[in-house]
Amino acid sequence: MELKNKKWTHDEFNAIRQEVLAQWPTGKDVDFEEAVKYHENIPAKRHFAKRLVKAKKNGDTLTQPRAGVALIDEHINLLNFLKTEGEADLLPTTIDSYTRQNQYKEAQNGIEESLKAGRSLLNGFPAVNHGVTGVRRVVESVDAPLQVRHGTPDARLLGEITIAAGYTSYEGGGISYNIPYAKSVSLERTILDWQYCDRMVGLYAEHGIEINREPFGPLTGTLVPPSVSHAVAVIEGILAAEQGVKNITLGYGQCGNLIQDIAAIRALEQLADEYMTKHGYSDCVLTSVFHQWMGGFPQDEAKAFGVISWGAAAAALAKATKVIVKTPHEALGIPTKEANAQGLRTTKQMINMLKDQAFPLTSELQAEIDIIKAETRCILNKVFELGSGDYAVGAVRAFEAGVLDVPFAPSKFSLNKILPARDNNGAVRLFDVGNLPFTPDLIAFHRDKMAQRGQAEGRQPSFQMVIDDIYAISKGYLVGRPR
Amino acid sequence: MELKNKKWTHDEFNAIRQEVLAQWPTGKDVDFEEAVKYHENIPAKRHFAKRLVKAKKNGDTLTQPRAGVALIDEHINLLNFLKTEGEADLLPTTIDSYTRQNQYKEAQNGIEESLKAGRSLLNGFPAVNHGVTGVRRVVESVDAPLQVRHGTPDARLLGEITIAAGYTSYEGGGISYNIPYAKSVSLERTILDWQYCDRMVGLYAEHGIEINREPFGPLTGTLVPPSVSHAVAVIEGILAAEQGVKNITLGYGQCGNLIQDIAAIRALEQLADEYMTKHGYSDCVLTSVFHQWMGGFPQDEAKAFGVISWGAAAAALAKATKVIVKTPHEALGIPTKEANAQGLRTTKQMINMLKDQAFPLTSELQAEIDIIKAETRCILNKVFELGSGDYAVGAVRAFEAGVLDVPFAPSKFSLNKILPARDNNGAVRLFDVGNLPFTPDLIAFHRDKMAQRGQAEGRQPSFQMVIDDIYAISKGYLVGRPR
Amino acid sequence: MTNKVKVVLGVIGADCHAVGNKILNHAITAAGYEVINLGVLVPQEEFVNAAIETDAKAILVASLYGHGEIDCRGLRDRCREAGIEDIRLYVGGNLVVGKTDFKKVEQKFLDMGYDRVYEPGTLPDKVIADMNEDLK
Amino acid sequence: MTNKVKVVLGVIGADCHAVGNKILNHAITAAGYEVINLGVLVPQEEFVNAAIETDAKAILVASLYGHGEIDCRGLRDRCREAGIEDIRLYVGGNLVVGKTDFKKVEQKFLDMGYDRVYEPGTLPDKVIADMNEDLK
Repeated sequence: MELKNKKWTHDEFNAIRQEVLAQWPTGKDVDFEEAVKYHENIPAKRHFAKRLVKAKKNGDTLTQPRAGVALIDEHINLLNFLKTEGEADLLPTTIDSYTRQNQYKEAQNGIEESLKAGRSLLNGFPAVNHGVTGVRRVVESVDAPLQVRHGTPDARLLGEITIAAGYTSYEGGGISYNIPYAKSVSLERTILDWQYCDRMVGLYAEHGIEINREPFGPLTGTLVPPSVSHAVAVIEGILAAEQGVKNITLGYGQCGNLIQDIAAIRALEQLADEYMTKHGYSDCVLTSVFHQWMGGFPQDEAKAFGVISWGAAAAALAKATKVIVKTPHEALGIPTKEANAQGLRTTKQMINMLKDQAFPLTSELQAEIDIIKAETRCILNKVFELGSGDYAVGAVRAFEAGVLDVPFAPSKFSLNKILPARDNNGAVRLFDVGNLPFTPDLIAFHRDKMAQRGQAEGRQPSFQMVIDDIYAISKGYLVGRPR
Repeated sequence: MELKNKKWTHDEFNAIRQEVLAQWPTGKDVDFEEAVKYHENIPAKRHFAKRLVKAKKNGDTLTQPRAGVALIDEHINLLNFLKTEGEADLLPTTIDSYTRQNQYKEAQNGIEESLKAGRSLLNGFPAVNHGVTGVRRVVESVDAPLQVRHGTPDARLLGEITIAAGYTSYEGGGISYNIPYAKSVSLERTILDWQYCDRMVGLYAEHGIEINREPFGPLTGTLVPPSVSHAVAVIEGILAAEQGVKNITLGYGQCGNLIQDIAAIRALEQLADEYMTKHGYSDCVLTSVFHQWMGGFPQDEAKAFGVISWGAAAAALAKATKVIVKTPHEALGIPTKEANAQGLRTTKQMINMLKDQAFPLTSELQAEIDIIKAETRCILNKVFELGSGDYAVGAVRAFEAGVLDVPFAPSKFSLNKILPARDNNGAVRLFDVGNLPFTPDLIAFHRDKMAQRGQAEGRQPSFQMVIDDIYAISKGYLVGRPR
Repeated sequence: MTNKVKVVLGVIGADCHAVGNKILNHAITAAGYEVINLGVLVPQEEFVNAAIETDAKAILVASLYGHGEIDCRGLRDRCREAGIEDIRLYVGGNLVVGKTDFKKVEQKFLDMGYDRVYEPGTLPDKVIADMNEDLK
Repeated sequence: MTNKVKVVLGVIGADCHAVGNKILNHAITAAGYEVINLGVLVPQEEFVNAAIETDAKAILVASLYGHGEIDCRGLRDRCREAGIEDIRLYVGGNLVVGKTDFKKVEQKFLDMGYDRVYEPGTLPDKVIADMNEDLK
């Protein structure tokens, strides 16, 4: 199938569907017609898209953790604990890493070893192995909107099974689940595979079932400048909408400077509205998600609570529709459910204390919004041009050319030429813009910002500055200055 | 002695000093000349005033806990723990409540019962009973600037002993340690007694020893509008400066709305500069202290971390010179040293992440600064007028007239006519301005703000609204709305 | 003359926490009781004298500052000596220094002769519900 | 031809955490080693093959995602079978799911045949210091 940003026909989709459902024995239990009926009976309070729309209307910021374990009953207990003890508004099912690489045999082995060990030896829930029936046990035992969160380049079978089982939201995208999550899978391949997922969601929409879709905003989660992740988010939003998705949440990972973070969420919402409308997808409902700090955390729990709180504050002041919450165990690996609930409660307290406080649109905030929008437009317009009017084709060519480039990405299809670092106020800038198609003004802006910091620290921007910035928050600072 | 705001002569001071030192047997060990020599050898890094001045110059916000136990060795261990494990910049010695009421016999009983019980049965360190020698063991065992923190209406003997023992900072004031800490002690009495303390500090200054003084900013810590506590702070600053104090820290307790809190610290610094200069005390060095939320806390520690973090963020963004830190045990009584250190580390992480982020002077922030300054000037100018040009006399008359009035004060000398409540954005306003000498514009401002909230909630401002606001943060919200 | 049930309210010892006292006063009054509010810094003697003078049915003791253990000891004996041994004694607040298992704290104060012991963070409604059960 | 000591670096299993890998690559190269960096998503076999081909002195295995216990088991045997049984094996990261006592985790990986085991949050300097001691 040739890659282009065009809605698949039913025939195109169905031809591939048979292959997909045959990838693992549990695939045969997916029955689309039955699944539509099943969804028709899911009440509004468990409906992800409806919950998001209500929150956006009320100006609320909803909380959502990450969580997943190998076995069904344990997973149900975990989610219910996070709902009651963590007061979570939205619940996830984080998928294990074997499933993300379509290694279902290894996942099966992980299930069996977990049964033997009496604790989860998988870092998530192997939904494909558990199949529609198993996943439905989760759906029917947890009274909250449920989303699949993963990092799966080819998430077609996972999507078929979990959506058929009653999940109402699905994370991922052809770029955002490739570049940070794969090493040598081509972008053509993943974009096509995610067109499949989006088309599947579009098919549910044609039958009156609204499933929320969420491209993964933070990408590598490591000093990603807002314009870089925004460009990817808008492209993935457009690709999803073209396949018929009607409810999309676009995301951004906290950088740490408050003004930049608030500006980023506002710019993302404005850009998404602008581009979706321009390309004819104005019937798509958009919401936003803010990810608390995705980089290294302090090992000390008290300090980790500080980092979590700052992310909660930024999310609330930016009025993001939801916030993905970290835990005080972040630096130490996968958290206990108690630590997960603590992170959620800290976040909830902060959000509730801040919900009545509007952050004023200051000239500094507006300037930052303008910069982010100008940069993102440079990238998006160049992608569109490279693709001769097609964002799917353009995205592939843009990554080849470094017009799209994600710092610290494992994928060999990301050029890895840009180098980000913080400016003197802690905002994430670029000391090497690589091949990003910025105007001379924007390039000068970044150069000046980096020079300003270099001067303050008496050193030239270098890779060491980047390393210092990467470790800074885990060592208790935002900016990695020489000490 | 007749109360007036005039520097005491040496004779006036010395006449009373003999009485004061005779109040408890340990008083006889105070030797001023020897104490001056002792202070001359205290290194700069343990010198409170010098540390504050350095922080102000560098734009740093220093952390300081509250802490005190009955016995000397335990107290030393506690302080050293907070320095090493809590990374505290400044250390306190919180005095027990019996000593605060000059009940030295009861304090002695508490020491003995604590010895027997093997744990502290006092809520602080009974410094008078331990005497100069005992207190010096603390001073010489703790390598950090040390301050006495208490709440003692008559703190003359406590001051003589702790300063002679080598403490370099002393909290309190004739208004701020009466109105929130006494029931029926007259203001004339406490202002005179605190003139004594200030004169003593002034005497040290005459001998080249700079002791930092800090009026207690938050007063009752319960919905105190900034202008009310600012008026008291400026008056106490002036009273201290008149007696020869050269290094003063003025304080403010977090209200919870970020714009109001930042505005409050900026207004406090500007007002203090203005009034001190106007009245001829421009040689006095001023710094500021921000108190994290002084009201009720959530019992849950994770939520308490959120409240602590928000206080740390406001302190850092306001660029206060220091912040007084709460602990995750706040709702449960006096914290363990571990919990105390956790609060400090959370705060330190937040301050370090925010230190490079300036909060822009927005029009909303300027408007709030203007309001606070206008209100405070109304009060201060009326106090000056009531005292016929004397702030000491004026303060007494102003409390009688309700021109100065502190909400929820235990003292019968506070008229208790004003009633504060939050507006629709969570800023603390007045729904009854009582006898505060505000202009019609300012009165209308408060009335409109309260009406706006009342409308949003569909109820009239009432005492129930105040109660709702008092419990709100402990229940997870800032504004106590009907739910 | 009122026929409302009377209760004595105050913060014991060297403790000057006034906010909770003012709120309790307001809430208990609103619940139909006559409150003799002694405010803060109240010695045991003053509680007992006020109870005798007003013929109160209960004494409500608060202690917020951690000295409760020392301050509250002996109040029941003092009531007995003054001839009001059947008066109800309520106590609440931060009764001890440090975070302690509340069950142990409660038992300690029950042993001292208090009828009801409240943990930190108790809301007025709970106290009033108990008063309605005990005193009406 | 270089006479630098060679080491193989990679993130094992289905794990795609690339940031630490890139930083370690940079830091170890700067410390004077020749790094054969296999990047993320590396199977055991690829580690062993790369070590044989380049005559590396050590294999540095990272696992950040919690599956370390399953992924790392058997690497020492595989080295032995391939005739490089004396090669140094380093392992570090978030090696197990959940917060666990590091001493126990370390012992488990030592028993599996690893020579050095690093806890979460270890900085490159520490690893390089050990390499200088073990490999030079």
